[in-house]
Amino acid sequence: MQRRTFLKATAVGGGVALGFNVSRAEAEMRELKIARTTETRSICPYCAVSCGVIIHTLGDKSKNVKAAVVHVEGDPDHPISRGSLCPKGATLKDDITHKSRLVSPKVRRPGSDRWEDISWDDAIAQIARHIKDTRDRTFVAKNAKGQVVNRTPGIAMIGGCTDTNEFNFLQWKVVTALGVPYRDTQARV
Amino acid sequence: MSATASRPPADSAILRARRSEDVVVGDEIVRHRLATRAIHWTVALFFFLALFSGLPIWTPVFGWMAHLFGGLNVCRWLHPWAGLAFFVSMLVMFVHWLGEMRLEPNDREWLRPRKMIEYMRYQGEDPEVGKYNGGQKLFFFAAALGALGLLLSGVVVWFPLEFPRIVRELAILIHDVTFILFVVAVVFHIYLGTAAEPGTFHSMIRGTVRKPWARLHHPRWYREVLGGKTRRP
Amino acid sequence: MAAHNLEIRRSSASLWGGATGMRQLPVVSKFIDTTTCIGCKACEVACQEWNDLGPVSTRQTGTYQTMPELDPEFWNLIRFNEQEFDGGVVWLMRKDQCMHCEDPGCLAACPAPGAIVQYENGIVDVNPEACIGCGFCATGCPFDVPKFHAKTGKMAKCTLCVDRVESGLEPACIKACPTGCLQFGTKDDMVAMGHARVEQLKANGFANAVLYDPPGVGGTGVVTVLGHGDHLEWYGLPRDPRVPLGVRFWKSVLRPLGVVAIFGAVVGAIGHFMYQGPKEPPQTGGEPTGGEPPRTPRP
Amino acid sequence: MTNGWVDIKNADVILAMGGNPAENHPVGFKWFMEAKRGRNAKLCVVDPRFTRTAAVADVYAPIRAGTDIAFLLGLIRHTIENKRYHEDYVKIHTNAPYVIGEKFDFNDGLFAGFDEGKGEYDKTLWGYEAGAKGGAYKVDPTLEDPRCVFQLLRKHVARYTPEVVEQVCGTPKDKFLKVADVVTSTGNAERVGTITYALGWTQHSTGVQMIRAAAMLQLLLGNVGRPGGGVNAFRGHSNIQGATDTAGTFEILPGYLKTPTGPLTNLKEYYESAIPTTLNKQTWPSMNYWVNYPKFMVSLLKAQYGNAATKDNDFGYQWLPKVDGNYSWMYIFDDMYRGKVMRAGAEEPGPEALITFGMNPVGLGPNSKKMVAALSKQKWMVVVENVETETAIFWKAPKEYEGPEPSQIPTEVFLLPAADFAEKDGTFTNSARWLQWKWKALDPPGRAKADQEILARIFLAVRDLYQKEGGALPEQLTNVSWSYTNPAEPDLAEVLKEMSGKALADVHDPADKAKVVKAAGQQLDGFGQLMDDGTTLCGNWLHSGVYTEAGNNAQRRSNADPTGLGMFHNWAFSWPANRRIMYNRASADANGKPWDPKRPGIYWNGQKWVGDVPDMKPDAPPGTYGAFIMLPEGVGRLFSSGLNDGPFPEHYEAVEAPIANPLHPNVTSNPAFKKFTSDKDVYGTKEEFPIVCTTYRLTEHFHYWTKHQVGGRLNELQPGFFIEIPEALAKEKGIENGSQVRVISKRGQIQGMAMVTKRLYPLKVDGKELWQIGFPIHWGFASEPGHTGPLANLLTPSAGDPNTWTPEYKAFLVKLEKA
Repeated sequence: MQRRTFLKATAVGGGVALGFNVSRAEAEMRELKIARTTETRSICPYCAVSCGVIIHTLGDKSKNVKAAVVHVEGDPDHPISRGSLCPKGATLKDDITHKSRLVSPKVRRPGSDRWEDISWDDAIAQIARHIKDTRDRTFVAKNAKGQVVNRTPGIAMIGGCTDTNEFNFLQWKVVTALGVPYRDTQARV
Repeated sequence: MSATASRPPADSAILRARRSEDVVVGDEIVRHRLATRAIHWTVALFFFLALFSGLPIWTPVFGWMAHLFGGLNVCRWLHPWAGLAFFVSMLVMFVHWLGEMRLEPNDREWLRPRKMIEYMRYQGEDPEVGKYNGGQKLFFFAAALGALGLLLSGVVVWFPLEFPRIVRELAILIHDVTFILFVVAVVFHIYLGTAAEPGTFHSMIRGTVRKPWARLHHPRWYREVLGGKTRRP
Repeated sequence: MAAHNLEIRRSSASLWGGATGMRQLPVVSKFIDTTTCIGCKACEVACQEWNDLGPVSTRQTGTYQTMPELDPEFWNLIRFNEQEFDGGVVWLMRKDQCMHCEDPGCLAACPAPGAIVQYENGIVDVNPEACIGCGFCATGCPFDVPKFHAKTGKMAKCTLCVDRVESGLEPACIKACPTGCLQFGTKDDMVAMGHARVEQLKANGFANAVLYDPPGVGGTGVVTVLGHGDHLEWYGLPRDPRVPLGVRFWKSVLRPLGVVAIFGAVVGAIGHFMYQGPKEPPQTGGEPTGGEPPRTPRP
Repeated sequence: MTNGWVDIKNADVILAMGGNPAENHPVGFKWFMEAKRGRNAKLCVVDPRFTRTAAVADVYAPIRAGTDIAFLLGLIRHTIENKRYHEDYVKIHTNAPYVIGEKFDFNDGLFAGFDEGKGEYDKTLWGYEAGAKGGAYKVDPTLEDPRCVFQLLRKHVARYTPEVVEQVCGTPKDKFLKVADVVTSTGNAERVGTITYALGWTQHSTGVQMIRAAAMLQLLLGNVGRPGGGVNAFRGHSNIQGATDTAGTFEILPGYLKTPTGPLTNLKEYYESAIPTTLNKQTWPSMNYWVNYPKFMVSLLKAQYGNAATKDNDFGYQWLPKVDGNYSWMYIFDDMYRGKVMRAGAEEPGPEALITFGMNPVGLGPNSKKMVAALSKQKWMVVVENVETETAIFWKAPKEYEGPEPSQIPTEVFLLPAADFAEKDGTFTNSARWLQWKWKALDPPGRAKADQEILARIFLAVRDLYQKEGGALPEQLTNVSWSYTNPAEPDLAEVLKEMSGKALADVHDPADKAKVVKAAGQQLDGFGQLMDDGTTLCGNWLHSGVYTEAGNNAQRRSNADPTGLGMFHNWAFSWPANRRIMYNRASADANGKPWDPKRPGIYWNGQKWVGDVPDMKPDAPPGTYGAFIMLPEGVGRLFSSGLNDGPFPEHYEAVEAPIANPLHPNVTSNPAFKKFTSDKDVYGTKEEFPIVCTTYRLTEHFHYWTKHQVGGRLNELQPGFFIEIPEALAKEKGIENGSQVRVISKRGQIQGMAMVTKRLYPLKVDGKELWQIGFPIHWGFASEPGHTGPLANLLTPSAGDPNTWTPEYKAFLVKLEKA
């Protein structure tokens, strides 16, 4: 990654300059907060301009480091965004780190007015059971005209516009595997 | 107390001076009782606190003074509080002394520069000078007015962001001008009260003056005290 | 707080200017083209994020503007203004931040040595180590930029991302700007770019387009292209900003005079004493009869 | 987008209409400003509001929400009547010379073939006139035949004079003429103009025809296919383009192949229905690229069913679910709400469960009360999200949403924590069709997981159940190819390889059968190598070539731009075939010379087409094929029988119409529009609700997403909901800026802070003064505390376009009062 090298070079250059006046510089300079962070290239998850962003994380990806986002800014190499970002892109750090991120699976039981915690294994097992029950119950092998249609009208599946192409393809595979005809994305609305 | 009783006679004047003024005790006259002196020195203390914490903010020439208090940041914090305390003690002093500071007709002479020059040249003495001469009274009122000016402008400077720009600019100007005049006046006040007029400093320390001093500087007061006309218990 | 690649050109409350070195650096400047600004506020949050400012508490009051004024935790504010013009409306947005004046009023007013510095490249910065939070800089600033931070007791304002600039990067706001209405470079380049844009605007019917680089403060480290230069008030810009006369007066006249006056008083007193001596009563004792004038010792 | 973001800098004129790009795509908007600065381009903005885009425009014209077709047809009329069209272009690259059959006509707001009962057109009446020779079609190169498309169009738009535009749109005539003058200045070889739009066109009951009108205008001006030209849709979500390309919607399979319907019982019937017949075999024959359809389809079926797909079993075609009727957004929730629906003549159940990945239907669907009511009838629901959205907590929606008490809601809701964009890798496809890889920066927080892992685990668990227990058609699941190294956590690079396509057996050169182009197991170079015999596998033919033997092309990062036109062929991968400008053959004239030598898209160098990746057979000399290779005519359609509501656009009022249609009062709204009829679907009249209302986004927030960020800076920039009200209307109603007002539609009411503004003003429409107000979406009842607000969609109707079934969010009727 070219930019990272560049920044390292800057840091080293700075260190040389620092040699002349170590005490003052150490005590007084405003340190560049991304001088030694790890840079990862990414794409902004908001609109479809798809600006390039660089995510600066804590540490150098060593085994003993838990990466955390220090800073996010535009990727100057990106031909469309050329380093710039809109206010949403400029606050991507908030999007990754904000306190209302969901961190564990939850379930709301029928008639309940609250969430309960649930393990991943239980959640997956219960969802799979629901899918099978609904599919088996509502499956239409042939329509009223006797044509083979093999569809599951009991389930609707939506989403994908904020996720990768690869996820979307997997989603299409699963939707098709389940015979779900009701599917849609943000593209419609 | 035996220790007190065994002191030389001069001490009796000092003892008397703790409570009352304008009385003759032996060779001495009590000029400033303890309360007066305490008030005066309180004012002086806060004045110097404000002065020395303000000077380094005022100009880097006096920047070294900031170290007396632990740095400029401390000065920034201390100066307004010291100033406020200075003003409050000044107010007390003002009330305390106001009765004795009434301007009399001959005091108005002091408003003329010629009079001041004569005074400094030890000329044109006026036999009708009472306990305080016109210069002292003027200084008293000027100091009170100056303290008020410093307070008002000081409050603006203290909380600069609460006031409109023009007020802030004026306040800094007023604070500076007032302060410069004040300091010049205080320099002369100190000089006159110490080196220039021996005995004066003593009066503000121990409360008493010798009779010749009184006769020299405040002849009418001297006559009145001796004549028992003026007495403050 | 000299950033290590940057020499200081001028420092507040220093008798001789406070320059720290001889390196000559090109003066840098921001360029703002209000005619291509869409008020998206990317610069606002890029500044917030880079400088780790905030959170600030805002509320909807019926405007697109984030808050009424700059804030110690908000150094970069787009000012929105709707005006009727030529039978329609114009919606003007101007990025408000420290202008990094060539002749900074804040620095002139600042009483704390080194609390406000101007680097060789023209950046005007507040050094929180030295700042005493007196707010004089706010009085000195003709653009009303420095703000007092209650939590730190220091003044705060745009640093022109001096930490980035001295590392060879551009300020965060400039980098973020999506439309390119913000640019960064040497002052000479930015002024040239500004004049070129003004010419283009004039050719396109903006007869009153101007480049705002007010000479009263020696020019600014932020040059601004305005489509309606005849209505500076629409942008919230002063017509002829200067370091306030009061600041100039008390800094350049009153204070030296005051120092002279104070020392003069002391010297005067000493001189008087040397010339005149103390005023003392005659050494002859005894009760005076009263009424007769005291004798004055004569030299 | 037909072109790219950076390409906008090549435009001389930009018409931004049906969108507010400065607000919604600020970084893309950079290239608008670059055009203005760099080539003194003129930006025209036509919008109901004086927007952020208008603030930097050269020309702004106000317009009544929903009347864009009248404006655009006015521009087309201006173009034709003032001879400002690019005649050479129109003659070779459009169907202007084609003669239309006698059955087509247009009377009093209705095209031929309207069936009142069904509310549908018989589109077969809109065909071309057959030519003298069989299989060919009649054309008049002089454009003078009264039945040729050009003359029919001229007649059709003749009504849209500047005066009528003013009467319908409320746009003052001088403003309209200013825009017309600037926009039509590009109808020649020397100048190019682009038109950009977004949901301001899509989200109308006439949305598709608005876009069509723009495309027609661009064809007439000769701007399609040229650098700096095109019709550019600015898409709103990071991968909304990719999700569409990858068949996120019910009617398509990946790569815009058609979802099979009930009557198409085998592949043969399916092909017959899906592949258009080549129309133009005479001059400029069409490549009709869809003749390759079977290659794409079989390769897709091989990706889905692997070895289970064989030639003998139609490659598993029978396992694909077939549709009967409509399963799109508004139908999903209508069917869910009603619980049943008629399909192929019999009743079928509606959905009883919803699985949603990163989507918040309660927030974004029209008619929020109906959304909540529909979800309250489900048996179960799975919400995979970053945050607790309105959808996740629909069961505790505030009382104004009129949902049942939680105790009365039987839905079991699973809320699964998903990774954010930075916490997983993979590609997004941007609006310009670039697939760009992003790298993973850090792990998801807490126990959150990447979406693909959640999806895979659910799928594997269901498949296990079927393998163990059997059930309804288990083969539909068990035959699915899921051959990832780690099936529970598929590596997205492996998935991208599968989408890009590989050889299952040796692929031979069609010209030289002995030559092996790709050995079995190798990644294919592009869709040109796909086979219809089951020897290739490809998850999406459009993506073919993104992952070749050379590696992952979505990761390419060279921003070299030798042409200076902003194409960047070595940056990432652009579908199809790394082409950067669609229809780029139209950037050159009949001889293959670029219209503008300074801005060539492609040109013929004597042996082949060079420049951009040609949208043409690379070695087919000029004159061999028409420029529009995907169309059976081979030329751009000024007249099209493909849409459900007319071969030409026509001005219709919104479903909730503020006035009777001035052009044909008997047919006020789009006769073919889709309108729902449940008890929750109610519509207001202009008498009761006299004000036109529109909804929009703000640049400071993203959809219903960023409001959740606790301590987020965007909530500082736009802290709360507001309603923009014209100054004069506010004065009339005594409304102060910053005071509370209520906006009421037939479906609900919302309260918010009034933002009184000069940027909206009354329009004189059909002789009367008409007010427009508007408010941003973004807020809802699930937000960072202190930043909640009403859902804009409490007021919007479930009614929409007859082609896309997109709801009409952008123009509906309300009344306004002080709160």
